[in-house]
Amino acid sequence: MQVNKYRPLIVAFCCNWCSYAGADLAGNNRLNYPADVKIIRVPCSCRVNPSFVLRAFQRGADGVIICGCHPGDCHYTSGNYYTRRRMALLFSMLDYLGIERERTRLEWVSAAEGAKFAATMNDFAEQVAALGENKRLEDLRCKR
Amino acid sequence: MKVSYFPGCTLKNKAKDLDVYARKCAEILGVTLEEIENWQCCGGVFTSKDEVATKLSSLRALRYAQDRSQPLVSVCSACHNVLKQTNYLMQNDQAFANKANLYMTSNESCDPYDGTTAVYHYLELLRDVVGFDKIAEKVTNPLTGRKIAPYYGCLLLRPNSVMQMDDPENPTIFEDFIRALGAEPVVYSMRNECCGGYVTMEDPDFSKSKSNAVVNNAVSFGAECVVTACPLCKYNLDKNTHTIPVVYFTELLAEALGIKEDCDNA
Amino acid sequence: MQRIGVFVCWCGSNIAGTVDVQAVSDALRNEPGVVFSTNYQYMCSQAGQDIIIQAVKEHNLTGIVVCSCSPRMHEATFRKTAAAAGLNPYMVEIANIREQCSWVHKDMASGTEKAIILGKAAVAKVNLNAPLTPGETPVTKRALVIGGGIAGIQTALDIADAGFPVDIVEKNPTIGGKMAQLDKTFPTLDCAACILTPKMVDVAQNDNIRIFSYSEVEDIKGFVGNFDVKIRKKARFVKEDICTGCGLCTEKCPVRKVPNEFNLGMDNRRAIYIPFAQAVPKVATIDPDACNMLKSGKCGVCSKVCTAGAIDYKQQDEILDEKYGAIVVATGFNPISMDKFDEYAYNQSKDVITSLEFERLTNAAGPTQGKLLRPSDLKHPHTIVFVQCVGSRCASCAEKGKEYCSKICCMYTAKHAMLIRDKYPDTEVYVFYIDVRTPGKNFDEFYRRAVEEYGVKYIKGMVGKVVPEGDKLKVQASDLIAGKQLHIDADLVVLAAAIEPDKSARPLATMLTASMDTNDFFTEAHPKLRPVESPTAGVFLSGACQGPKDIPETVSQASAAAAKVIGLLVKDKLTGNPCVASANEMMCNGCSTCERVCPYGAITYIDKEFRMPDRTVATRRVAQVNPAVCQGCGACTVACMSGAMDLRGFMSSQIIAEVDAICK
Amino acid sequence: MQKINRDVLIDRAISLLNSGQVSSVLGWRQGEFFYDVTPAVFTDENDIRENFVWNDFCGANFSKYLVSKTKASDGKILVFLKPCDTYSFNQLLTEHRFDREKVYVIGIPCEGMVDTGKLKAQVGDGLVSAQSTEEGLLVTTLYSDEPVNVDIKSVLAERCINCKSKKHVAYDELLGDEGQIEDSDRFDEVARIEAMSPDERFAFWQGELSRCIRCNACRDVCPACTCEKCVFDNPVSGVENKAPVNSFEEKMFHIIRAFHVAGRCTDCGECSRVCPQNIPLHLLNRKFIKDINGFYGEYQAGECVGSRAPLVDYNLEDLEASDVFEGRDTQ
Amino acid sequence: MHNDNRKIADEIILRSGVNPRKCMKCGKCTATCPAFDRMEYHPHQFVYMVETGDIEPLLESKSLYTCLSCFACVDRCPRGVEPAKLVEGVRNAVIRQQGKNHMTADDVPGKLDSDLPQQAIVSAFRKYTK
Repeated sequence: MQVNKYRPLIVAFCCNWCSYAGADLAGNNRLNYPADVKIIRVPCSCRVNPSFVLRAFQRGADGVIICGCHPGDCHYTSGNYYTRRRMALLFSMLDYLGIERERTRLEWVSAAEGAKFAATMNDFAEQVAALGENKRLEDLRCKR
Repeated sequence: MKVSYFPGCTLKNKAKDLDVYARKCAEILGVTLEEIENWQCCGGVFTSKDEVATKLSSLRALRYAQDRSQPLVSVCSACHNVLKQTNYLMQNDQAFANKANLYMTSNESCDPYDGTTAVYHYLELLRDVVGFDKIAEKVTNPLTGRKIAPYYGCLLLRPNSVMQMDDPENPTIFEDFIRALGAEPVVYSMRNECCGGYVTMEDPDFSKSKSNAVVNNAVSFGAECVVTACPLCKYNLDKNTHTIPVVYFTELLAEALGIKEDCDNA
Repeated sequence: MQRIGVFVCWCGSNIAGTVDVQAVSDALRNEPGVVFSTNYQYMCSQAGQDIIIQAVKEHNLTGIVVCSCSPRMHEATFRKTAAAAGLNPYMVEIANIREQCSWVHKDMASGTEKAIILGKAAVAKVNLNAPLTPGETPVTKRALVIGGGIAGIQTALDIADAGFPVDIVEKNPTIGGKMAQLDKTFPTLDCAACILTPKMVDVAQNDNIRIFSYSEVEDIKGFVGNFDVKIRKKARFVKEDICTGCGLCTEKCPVRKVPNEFNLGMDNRRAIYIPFAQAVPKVATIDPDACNMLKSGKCGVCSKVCTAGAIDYKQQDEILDEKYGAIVVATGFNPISMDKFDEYAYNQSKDVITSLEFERLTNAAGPTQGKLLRPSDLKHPHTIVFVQCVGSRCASCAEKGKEYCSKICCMYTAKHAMLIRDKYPDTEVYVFYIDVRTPGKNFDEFYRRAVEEYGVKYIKGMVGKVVPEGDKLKVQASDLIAGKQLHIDADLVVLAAAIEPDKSARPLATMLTASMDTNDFFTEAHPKLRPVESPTAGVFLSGACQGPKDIPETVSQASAAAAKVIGLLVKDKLTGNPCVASANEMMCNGCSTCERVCPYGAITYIDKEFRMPDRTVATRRVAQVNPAVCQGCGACTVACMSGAMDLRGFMSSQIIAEVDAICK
Repeated sequence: MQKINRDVLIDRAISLLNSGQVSSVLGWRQGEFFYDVTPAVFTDENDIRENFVWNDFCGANFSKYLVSKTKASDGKILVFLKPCDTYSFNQLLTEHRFDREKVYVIGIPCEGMVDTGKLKAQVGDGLVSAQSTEEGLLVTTLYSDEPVNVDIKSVLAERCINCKSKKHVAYDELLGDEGQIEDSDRFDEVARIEAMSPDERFAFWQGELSRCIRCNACRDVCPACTCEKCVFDNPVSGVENKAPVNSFEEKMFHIIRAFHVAGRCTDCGECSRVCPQNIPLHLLNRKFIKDINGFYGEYQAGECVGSRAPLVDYNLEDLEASDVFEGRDTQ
Repeated sequence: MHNDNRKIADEIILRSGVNPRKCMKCGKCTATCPAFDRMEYHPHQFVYMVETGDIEPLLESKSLYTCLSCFACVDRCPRGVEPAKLVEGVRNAVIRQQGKNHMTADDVPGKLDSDLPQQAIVSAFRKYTK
């Protein structure tokens, strides 16, 4: 048995109206997911500036996940559509720089999807844990 | 304009006239039907998509047209239905397309079929490429005063998601065609109901009742003649009903264009 | 530097069972800015709140962190507590250590560790919090109701009765809508006109209500409390204020064969017409597409016969600019086109009709004066087949019809069937159904009466094909319970066509920036708790524009929408959400990027003069956020490349502080 | 060899200046060395005659200067724009960064500009002069007796080899012949990097970005970087932190900058041109452009004024972020 | 036995690409079916019986060979279930077994008449034999 198993640090940005409520529902239903996941509440996924994602990585996060309302369900009607474009381009760029693409994720979780929230976090935490510690994104200028 | 032409086995045999009229009329309308070399029978019906082998003859015809950058045209409703459904599968089911192309290219030195061939029924060719208005201009012997009931049957229209020829419940292509020839189309409800199809072999009485229902409905709307694009429909209607004549649409076209006699003598 | 108090809640054992609350309050005591930290069994209880108030006073706290349940649960509670203690309510942050910690993690060690981190993040954020005050905007005390059907009428009457002025914009020449076309209403069978027309008269006579009939909304600007609306009053070529509605012109007009839309084209009207006897306003309208005078200048009969001199062939469309505090959408529904369902031969036979056409056919004011005669030969039909669910409940992959249940068809079909059997007992009536849906007061009883007392033949199954032949309609259908295919020679077939939102709804939604679902029904702010409000503030929903509804439901929603409007209009000022965006003018490039992403049109630009360090004055284009319109999504903050745009309550620096605290 | 002659430019500039139609001229002036051509404002006829430069070293894109120059000047400014410069010009107009009425644009054709780094690599240091000839450049250096003939193609800047357009998208008047939008191979290099393994990609960028000395030249020259106050100089932006203990700003500078200009970058290539460390910064911007084209349809920033940039637009059917790697090799 | 039936049904669902769960039991397929009189099990029953795994009676039914493949049920189904494809799926499950061809070459001469188009013969062969 491994005692000091590596635990990743995961930052989850959740929109207030859907995903944060989905996370609350996961709690109400006592659906477990790793304590490695730390949630930051934002009004809408479109409030998440790509620089927040980079900031988290640079400060030592091993994975960053952004959760928003499903397309068409945004409380602000269109916020998640902007998020989708921003994150698609950011993730693609990180991949281009040689960063493991499994460290980032954008997921749509509704207020009714407590189970999906827990399942997503379990899956993502496992995926990030499998990669090990984030080294590359701590310094994108990559000073050797 | 040149198109790849898939005549199909019945048109080489029991329905020769359907073929002859189609070719001669096409010439007048500025379309050359280039018969596909070594075409193989389409199989008459399109069967389950888990079968690859039964789609290969259609696939070869589609690729033949692709090689020549031509649309693929057929006159027989059944051939058209099989070609169009195969094409749809090649365009929309990647797994099937890969498998089918593998079959085809492993035995023949050819490129895989890429799904780009446009498949037209001769009627669609007339509507979308030639244009019914242009046909109307070329009519020398307008069929004025004739009340003609188009019989679509099943194969031209269904399944609609694939065939996309016309509204499956409220089609107009045949009616517009008849109008272009100067005749009066008879719109009747049974025009898209089944004649009994190939089940006629096992159960002739059954197809008799189906065919009768179609023709009787047409007659009740005042039809003097029924036109069809399918040899099997023609057979069933002809054999089982004797009230009004049943003819191929190409025959009417030839008549209106004034070349029916030439064709009959050919 | 803030002076922060940390309050860790046990929530009984809900939190304390998996989180060492003492360890959490001890750990957070050492965070920057924290001057006080404690824990208590139920922080939300009065005793718990008293602890907070006490601590604020004793320790001169400027900020509060509560480690407790979700902010969605008690953020409002603790903000009130802060206010009670004399703090700005927005100096409170919640660390969610219940739903997002103790309830989802089983292990005390990791739960405690995470709770501490979440607490640190909240502390880091509060360190950057600033007091926020909601903005105030005045309210224009007038409402606009778009659509003059029973929904719009009821909403307008209720608003007007509360003392507020209200305008109805109706695109047709008269108000009344679909209900005016109906014969009887289920489940009571009272006549629609008898209950509707008095309400129409009430509208006309109410001093607080103005009717803009034959008018359409052309443009909407502004926001809750302050809408600017452009209304196009179409030229009806009749002076509304002079016309007495005597109807002489409509008798003398020589153009007789214009399909009468009120009777769904089943008879004709004149080129100058009054839709029906009880129309409101009861004034004539000239149909410019049919009128000889307007088309060719030759006629003028109506002008000659009008003793009041109301005819004005030169009348032009008029554009009105009006201001409103609230807008109610009541645009209603229409039956869908039957073109794609021609297996039922709607386009082939006059004797295949829709249920709405049937309403006119049985209405005493309809084309047959209420006698049940079939359209083709005006003979009495002896066998009538009703087909339910035509175009309702269709899967999207079937590529025709609508996915939803149209809701009203089961009941009106039972009504039609019952009325036929009542008046003409010699008539056979078949109803083909998939399910009979009768959830409503006295609804199932009504349907059972149709079956049991009136002998309507309900058959579980669908019609597959209708073939007109001779003077019969050959109906081929399934009877699933008997396991049979039925062949019925019918005289009349009635299709229960699915209903869909009126076509005017989509462009209207765009003007209102109100959201719609994929079927073009307006979306409600919350499907359960805010069913009559649009997510767009100040826009309310009434009737079938929000989803299929029968009359009682429509009227209830109409009154509910009115109540919401009244609740808005009684306020002199609106207080907004203070967590809105604002642009730092010194950094703003004036590039318009934020304006492009704002879903509410909350951002405008002004040219502003700035005094430069060298004492010169420079004019720059800068963004301005209207705090009454901004909903605080934050899309603009990310779109802004200069970082001038920030969101109060969720500032970039605050979120980054949380990130840093978590990742430390 | 530029197809249009310096005299044509000068004559037109002087006539506009003298007629009072413009009050100043934004053009090129020689810097410390002949190859070091810098942007300059001319207001005097004689100054233009003597010092206005137009040759194969006039790479600088003037669009950005209009932001400050139009503010500082009451009169109209004449500016000479090469085809690729006009895209930046339009992009700045889209973002309301200057008043179009205060600018008079003369579009001039461009045959591509020399990359001085490449030239030095070929003939060595100590460049003294370069004479444009039909075939290329006749270059003299301090250390060579004979002038060296250099094939112009071998020393053209990368952005000119992969020129995206020789057509002007904005001008008041054109001198010389108008060109066409080119069929460029500018994304080939991006595709080559994409085809690498993640480790190779990381190593590649580590090799490039670790040379950065944070001189800010790329930002300062970039026509998309005209913010009133740059986020990297703004303490409340969340990305600035100058105290370099664990500097987020330093480490994420290039990706943040690339994201800031994503969808707005016209691919003018100025960032790479001015980088003293020769970091191929344009490959970051081009990656965004390539992705945008692939994900959301072809979009060329600056092609027309007022177009909606892809990052402030959306489509209900846009691909999901998880689908961006679809069809690409998995790691 | 029950398990076998389920397996066969699942195989038919997989191969035909038809999802019988989409059915809302309205009976429009059966209402529209021109071959109703010749069928023991009707289109909606095919869908229901495959859905529930009650497959044996279907495998033995002559209804398999009376479907005209007219596709009216496919186009008129409000839920996009495609019953005709399911009928074909069941038929294929039968005729693909050894010795289960519904028609052989020997049967053909007896069914011919001088006008019968080739199309009918090849179609019947495609439908009735493996």
